[in-house]
Amino acid sequence: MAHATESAHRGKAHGAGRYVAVWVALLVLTALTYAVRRYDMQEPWHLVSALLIAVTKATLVALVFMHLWDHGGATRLAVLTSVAFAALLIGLVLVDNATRFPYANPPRAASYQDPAGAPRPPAPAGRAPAH
Amino acid sequence: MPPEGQATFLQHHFPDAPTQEHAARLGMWLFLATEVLLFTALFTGYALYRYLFSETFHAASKYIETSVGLTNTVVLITSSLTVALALHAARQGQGRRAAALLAATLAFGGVFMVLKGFEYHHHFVTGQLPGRFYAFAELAAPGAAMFFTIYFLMTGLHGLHVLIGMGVLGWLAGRAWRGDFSPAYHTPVELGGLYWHLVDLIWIFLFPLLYLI
Amino acid sequence: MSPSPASDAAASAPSYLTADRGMGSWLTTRDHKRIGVMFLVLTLTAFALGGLFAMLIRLELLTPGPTIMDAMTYNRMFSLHGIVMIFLFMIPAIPTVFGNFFLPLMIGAQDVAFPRLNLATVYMYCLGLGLAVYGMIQGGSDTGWTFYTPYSTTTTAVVWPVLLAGFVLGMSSIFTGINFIVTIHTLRAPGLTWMRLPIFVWSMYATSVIQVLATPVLGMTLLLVAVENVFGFGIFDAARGGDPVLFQHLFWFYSHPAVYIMILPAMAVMSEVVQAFSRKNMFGYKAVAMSSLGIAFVGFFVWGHHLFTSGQSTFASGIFGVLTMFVGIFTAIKVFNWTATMYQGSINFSAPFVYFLGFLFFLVFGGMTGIALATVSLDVHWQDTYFVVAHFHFIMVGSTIMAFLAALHYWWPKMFGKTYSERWALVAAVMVILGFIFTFVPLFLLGNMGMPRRYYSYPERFWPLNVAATAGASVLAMGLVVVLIYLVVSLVWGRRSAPNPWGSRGFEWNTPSPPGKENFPETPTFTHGPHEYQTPDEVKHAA
Amino acid sequence: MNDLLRRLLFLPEQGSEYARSVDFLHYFVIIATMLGATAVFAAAAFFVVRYRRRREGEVTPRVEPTAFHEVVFVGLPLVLFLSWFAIGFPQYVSLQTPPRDAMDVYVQGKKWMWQFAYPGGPNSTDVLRVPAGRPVRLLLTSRDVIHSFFVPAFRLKQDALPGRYTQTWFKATEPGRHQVFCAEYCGVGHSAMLGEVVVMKAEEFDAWVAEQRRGLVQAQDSAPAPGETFDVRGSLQEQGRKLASEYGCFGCHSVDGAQHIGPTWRDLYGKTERLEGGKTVRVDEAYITRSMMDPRAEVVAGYQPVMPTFQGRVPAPEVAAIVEFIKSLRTDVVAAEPSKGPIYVPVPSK
Ligand code: HEA
Ligand code: HEA
Ligand code: HEC
Ligand code: CUA
Ligand SMILES: [Cu+2]
Repeated sequence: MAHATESAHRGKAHGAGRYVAVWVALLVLTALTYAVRRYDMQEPWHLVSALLIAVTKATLVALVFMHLWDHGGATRLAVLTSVAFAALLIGLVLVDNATRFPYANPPRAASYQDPAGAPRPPAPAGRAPAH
Repeated sequence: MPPEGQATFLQHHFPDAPTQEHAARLGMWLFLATEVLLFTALFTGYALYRYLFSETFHAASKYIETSVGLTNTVVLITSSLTVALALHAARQGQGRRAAALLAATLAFGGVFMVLKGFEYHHHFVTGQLPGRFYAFAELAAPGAAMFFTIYFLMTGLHGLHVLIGMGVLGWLAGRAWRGDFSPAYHTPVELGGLYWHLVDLIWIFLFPLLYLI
Repeated sequence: MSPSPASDAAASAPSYLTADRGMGSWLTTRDHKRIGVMFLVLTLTAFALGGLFAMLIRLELLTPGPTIMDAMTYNRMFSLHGIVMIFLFMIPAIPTVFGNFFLPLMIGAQDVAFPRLNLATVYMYCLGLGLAVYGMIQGGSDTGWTFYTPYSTTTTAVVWPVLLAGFVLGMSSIFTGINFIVTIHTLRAPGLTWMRLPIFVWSMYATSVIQVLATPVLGMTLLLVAVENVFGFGIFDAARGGDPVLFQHLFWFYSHPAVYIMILPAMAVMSEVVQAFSRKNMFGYKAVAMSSLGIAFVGFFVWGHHLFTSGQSTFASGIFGVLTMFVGIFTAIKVFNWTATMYQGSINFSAPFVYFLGFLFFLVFGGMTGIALATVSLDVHWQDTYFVVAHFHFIMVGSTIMAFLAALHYWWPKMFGKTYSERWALVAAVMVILGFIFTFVPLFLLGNMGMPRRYYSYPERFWPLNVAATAGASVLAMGLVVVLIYLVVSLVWGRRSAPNPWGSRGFEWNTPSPPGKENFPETPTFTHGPHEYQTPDEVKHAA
Repeated sequence: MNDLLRRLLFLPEQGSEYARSVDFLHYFVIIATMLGATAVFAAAAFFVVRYRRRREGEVTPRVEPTAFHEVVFVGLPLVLFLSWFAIGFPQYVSLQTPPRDAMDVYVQGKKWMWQFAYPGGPNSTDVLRVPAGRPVRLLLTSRDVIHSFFVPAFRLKQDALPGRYTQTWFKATEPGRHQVFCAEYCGVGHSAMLGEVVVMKAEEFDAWVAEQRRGLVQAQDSAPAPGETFDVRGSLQEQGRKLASEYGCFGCHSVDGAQHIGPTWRDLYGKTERLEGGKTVRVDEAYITRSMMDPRAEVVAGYQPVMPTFQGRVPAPEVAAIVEFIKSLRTDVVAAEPSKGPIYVPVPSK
C-alpha cells in the first residue's frame, strides 16, 4: 500500500562490533573527564571541558546505541528541539540572574558597588521565622 | 517471518508493519523529549544555583564520593552496552541471548541502585540533607544546603527512572525468554532500550555536574 | 472528488454511536470518536464548574465590601476558577474533543496512532479531575492558578491535591500531543501530502508540539512546589538561598506557550469555519499553515513578559520584550488571511459564522492588548491589574470559547447527526457576544484606573464598572445556558440532519454523519487539498 | 488633549514625570489597537454584506495571495509593534535606573502592611511621605511572601521579594496624596494591604524629617532598651511573646496550630470556643484574661483542666501584652480601614 508517510526504516542492523567500540570510547571519555578534573582548571574552562566531554558521550550514545544515526527525520528533530529548548530555558534564566540588580541576588563573594553609590542595605530578614 | 505473528502484532489502523514500527519509535522519541524537558527544570535550578553559589558548590561537591560516582558511571555505560547488544540479539531472533543480556542490564541497574543507596545512607548519617534538614556543620556556607537539595532532587528523580527502567527491562527479559520477539517484531525491546539509554544519558551529565565540580 | 463521498451503503450502516451498546462499550472504547464524545461531556462539566465559580466571583465583586463570602473563600474561588478553566477545560477542550474526533477523519486514518494511550488520557483526565475535586473538598488551594512561591509553599491551605492534579492533567495533555504528532506523521492516507493537510491539522500539530515540549517543565515545577510545601527543601525559598523568581521562570516557560495551546486549536477550528461558511479555500494556505508553527516556535522565547515587574533584570526584560513583538506577527498573518478568505466568497451567515466574527474582533483586540502589555513600560502600570484580566478573557473567552461554540455548532450534525434550532442558535450567539462585551470591556477600564486583580474588596471609585461587568456576565451566562438547552433538546428531539448540511468541502464531511464505527471501509486517496469550492461540476455534486 | 484622553481611558491623575511620558505611549498604543481592531472588523463586516450567500451552491473563485500581500501582512504589524517597543523600552530602562542623587527609602512589605524606613529615621507604616520634585529611590523587600508596591498615579509597580532587594524610583511632580496598592497576591489581606503616598512640598518635607528626627532623639533617650526598634504595635506583641515564654505558656500552648496540652493560640482570637458542658464562648480580650486568671471556670471541650492560674502573678500591663500577642496570631487579619496613619518609631542613629 503506497502510504504518504516517511520511509519507515532506513539502514539495516549492523554488527555488534560497533556497540563495543562505542562502549570503549565511552569508558575512555569517562576516564578523561575524571583526569581533566584533577588539573584544577580555572572556572569557565573547568565547566566547559566537563560539558564538552559529556556532550560527546551523549552524542555517541544517541547516535549509535539509540540508532539516531540510522533513523533520521522526525526523531532527530524531536531530539534537537528538546535539547534546544532546554538550552533556551537554562540560558535565559542565567541571563536574567547575571544582569539583575545585584541586591536581587544573594550576596556574592565578590563585593559589588551600587552604581548609585548607596551602601548595601542591611541583610534582609528573609522569611519571617515560623513561630 | 511467521505470517501469523505478523497478523497478531499489526493493529488494524496501521497499513503495514514498518509504518507501525515507525510510529512506535517516533512516539517513544517524543516521550524521551518530554523526559529531557522534565529534567531540564532541575538542570535550570542547578545552573542558577551553581552560578549564584559557585564557590560553595565547589566545596560541597568534595563531600560526595567521586569514586562511587565514577563506578556508577562505568556501571551504567556498560549496562547501556548490554541493552544495545540485547536488541541486536533480539533482531537476530536469539531470544534467550537477548533475555540474558537484559538480565545483565538489570543486574547493572541493581548495582547502581545499591551503590546509590550507600551514598544516600552516608549523607543521611552525616546530615548532608536538603533544605531545612541540612545538619552538616563542617560546611556551613550559604548555598551548601541548596547543593544537597539539588543533588537529592536530581539523583532522586534519576534513581526513580532507573527503577522504572529496571521494571520495564525485567518484563522485556521475560518476554524475550518466552520467545515473543523475532526479526520481524522486536519493537518493545527497542523502545525499552531507548528508555534505558536515556537514563544513561542523563547520568552522563549528572556525573560531572555533581561529582566533578 | 477522490475521497469517496458518503455512499448509501455506508450511511445505512450503524453509526459509531449505535454500533456497540452499553456503558461498558463506552468505558473501554478505543474509538477516537467515542473518546472525543466522552471528553466533550467531561470538559463541559469542567466548564460549567469553572463558570459557576466565575459567577460567584462576579457576585462577590458586585459591591466594594464583602457581598456573599469572606476573603478566604473569595481567594479560593478565583484560584479554582482559574485552575478549572485552564487545566480542566481550556487546555484539553478543543484538542481532546474535536481534535480526537476529526483529526483522523480529516487525514483519512482509521484511528489515532495509539488508541489505547488515547483511552488512557481519558482516565488520566478523570484522575486529575478527581484530585482537583478532592482538593476542593479539602478546602481548595488559595494560591491563584499561578501558584507563585513563596506564597504557595507557605500557605496553610491544602495545595498538594491540586498540584498533583496539574501534574496528572499535564501527563494526559502530553500523551494527547504525542498521539497527534505521531498520527499526523504516519497515518496520512495516500495522496495527502503535507501541503494538502487541512489547516485544522496543521494547527493541531503545532499545538501538540507545544504540549509535548512545554508541559514536562510545568509538571516538574508543580512537583517542586509540592515538595517544597510539604518538606521545605528550600529550592524557591530565599531564606535558604533559593530564588523565588526561579519559580516564575519555570512556570511561565510552560504557561506562556500554554496560552498558545489554548488559542491554536481555536484558530484551527475557525480556519475550517471561515472556509466552509464562505465557500472559499483559504487565502494564503501556506502562510496560515506555517504561522501555526511560527507561533509554536516563537512562543517559547517570550515567557519573560510576565516578569517585567518581578525583579527580572532590565536586560532580560528587553530581550523578552522585543521577542514578544514578533509573536504577534504570526497571529496577524492569520487574521488578515481569514479576512481575505471572505473576499468574493458566498457567506452563510449562520451561528458558527456569527461566532467567527466575534472571534475575529476579540482576537485582534485581545491580541493587540497583549502586545500593549508586552510594551515594557506600559506593563509596569498594567501588571496584575484588571487590564491583564480583561486581556486574557478577551482571548480565552472572546476567542477560544467562541471557537469552541462555533465548533460545537458546525460539527454538531456531523457528530450526532441531529439539527438544532437555528433561530435559538442565533439568539444565543448574540447574547453571548453582547454579554461578553459588557463583561470584559469594563475590566479594561478598571485596569487602567489601577484596580489590582485578585482583590476581594476594592475602593468605591471602582464600583460602577464592576456592576456593569457583573451585569454583562449574567447575560453571558444566560446565553450559554440557552446553548446548553437547545443542544440537549436537539439530541433528544432534533430532526435528523442531512449528511452535509453546510455543503462543506472539509475532508471530515466525506464520511457519513454520524460516521460509522469504522471510519473508512477502504482507505481513501486524496488528489487535492480541502475546501476546494471552485469547479462547478463538483459544487453540483456536493449539493 | 492629554487630559481628555486620560479621562476617556479612565487613567488616574499623573503624579510623576514618568506617568506623563508613559501616558503618551499609552494613548498611541490604545488608539492603534482600537483602529486596528475596527479596521479588521469593518473589512469583515463589509465582506459579510457584500458577499453574503444569495443562493445555495454558489461557485467561488480561487484567490491566492501575492508576494505583496504577504509583505504587507507581516510588515505592517511588525513595524507598528516594534515602534511600540522602541518607545517603551527606553522608558522602562529609565524607570530601572534611579538617578544618583535620589533619596533612598527602604520599603518592606509584610502581611499585610507596608513599612517605610528613611535612612537615619524616621520609620512609618502604610504612609510614605516624599518631597515633590526630588527623585526618590525605593529599595523594596518583603518579610514573608512576594508583595508588589503599586502606585497607579505614578504608573509605578515593583515586586518586593522576600530575602532580596529590588529597586525602582519616581519623581513626584506636585504635592498631593496617592493610593498605594499591593498588586501581588499575598493572601487573605491582599486587597486590604493599602497605603498612601503623601507628596509634600520639598521644604515642608525637610522640616518634617528634621522634626521627626528630633523626636527620635528624645524617644531614644526615654527608650526602655537601646536597639529595640519595633513599631508600637510590633513592640507590644513582641513583648507579649517574650512574656509568654517567660511565664512558660509555650509548655502547653503552641502558636503554629499544633494541639498540645492546651489549645493552640493560632487563630484563637475571635473564634467561637466550645466549652466543657456544651456552652460556647466567643474568644475576646476578656475571655483570654479570664482564662489566665481563673482557668478552671471555663474549660475548653476536650481538654483537661490542668492550666495553673496566673492570678496575682502577672501584672496588668503584661497581661495586656500577652493578649495583644495572642491577637496577633490570627492568620486572617484583614485591616479594616486603608491606613491607620503613620506610626513613627525610633531608628538607632549612627
Ligand atoms: C489563550 C490565551 C492567550 C493568548 C493567545 C495570549 C496572547 C498574547 N499575550 Fe497574553 N495572557 C494570557 C493569555 C493569553 N495571551 C493570560 C492567561 C495571561 C495572564 C496570566 C496570569 O498572570 O494569570 C496573559 C498575560 C499576558 C501578559 C502579562 C501581563 C502581566 O501580567 O503583566 C503579557 C505581556 O506581555 C501578554 C502578552 C501577550 C501577547 C503579546 C500575545 C500575543 O500572542 C497576541 C498576538 C495577537 C495579535 C497581535 C493580534 C493580531 C494582530 C493583528 C490583527 C494586527 C493588526 C495590526 C495592525 C492594524 C497594524 N499576555
Ligand atoms: C478558560 C479560561 C477562562 C474562562 C472561560 C473564564 C470565564 C470567565 N471568567 Fe475568568 N479567569 C481565568 C480564566 C477563565 N475565565 C483565569 C485563568 C483567571 C485568573 C485566576 C487567578 O487570578 O489565578 C480568571 C479570573 C477571573 C476574574 C478575576 C478574579 C480576580 O482577579 O479577583 C474574573 C472577574 O470578573 C473572572 C470572570 C470570568 C467570567 C465572568 C467568565 C465567564 O465567561 C464565564 C461564563 C461561563 C459560565 C457562566 C458557565 C455556564 C456554562 C454552562 C452552564 C454550560 C454551558 C454548556 C454549553 C455551552 C453546552 N475571571
Ligand atoms: C500546665 C499547662 C498550661 C500552662 C503552663 C498554661 N496553660 Fe493555658 N491552657 C491549658 C489547658 C489544658 C487549657 C484548656 C483547658 C482550659 O480552658 O482550661 C488552657 C486554656 C487556655 C486559654 C483558653 C484557650 C481556648 O482555646 O479557649 C488561654 C487564653 C490560655 N490557656 C492562656 C494561657 C497563658 C497566657 C498562659 C501563660 C501565662 C498559659 N495559658 C499557661 C494549659 C496550660
Ligand atoms: Cu501584599 Cu498582596
Ligand atoms: Cu504570555
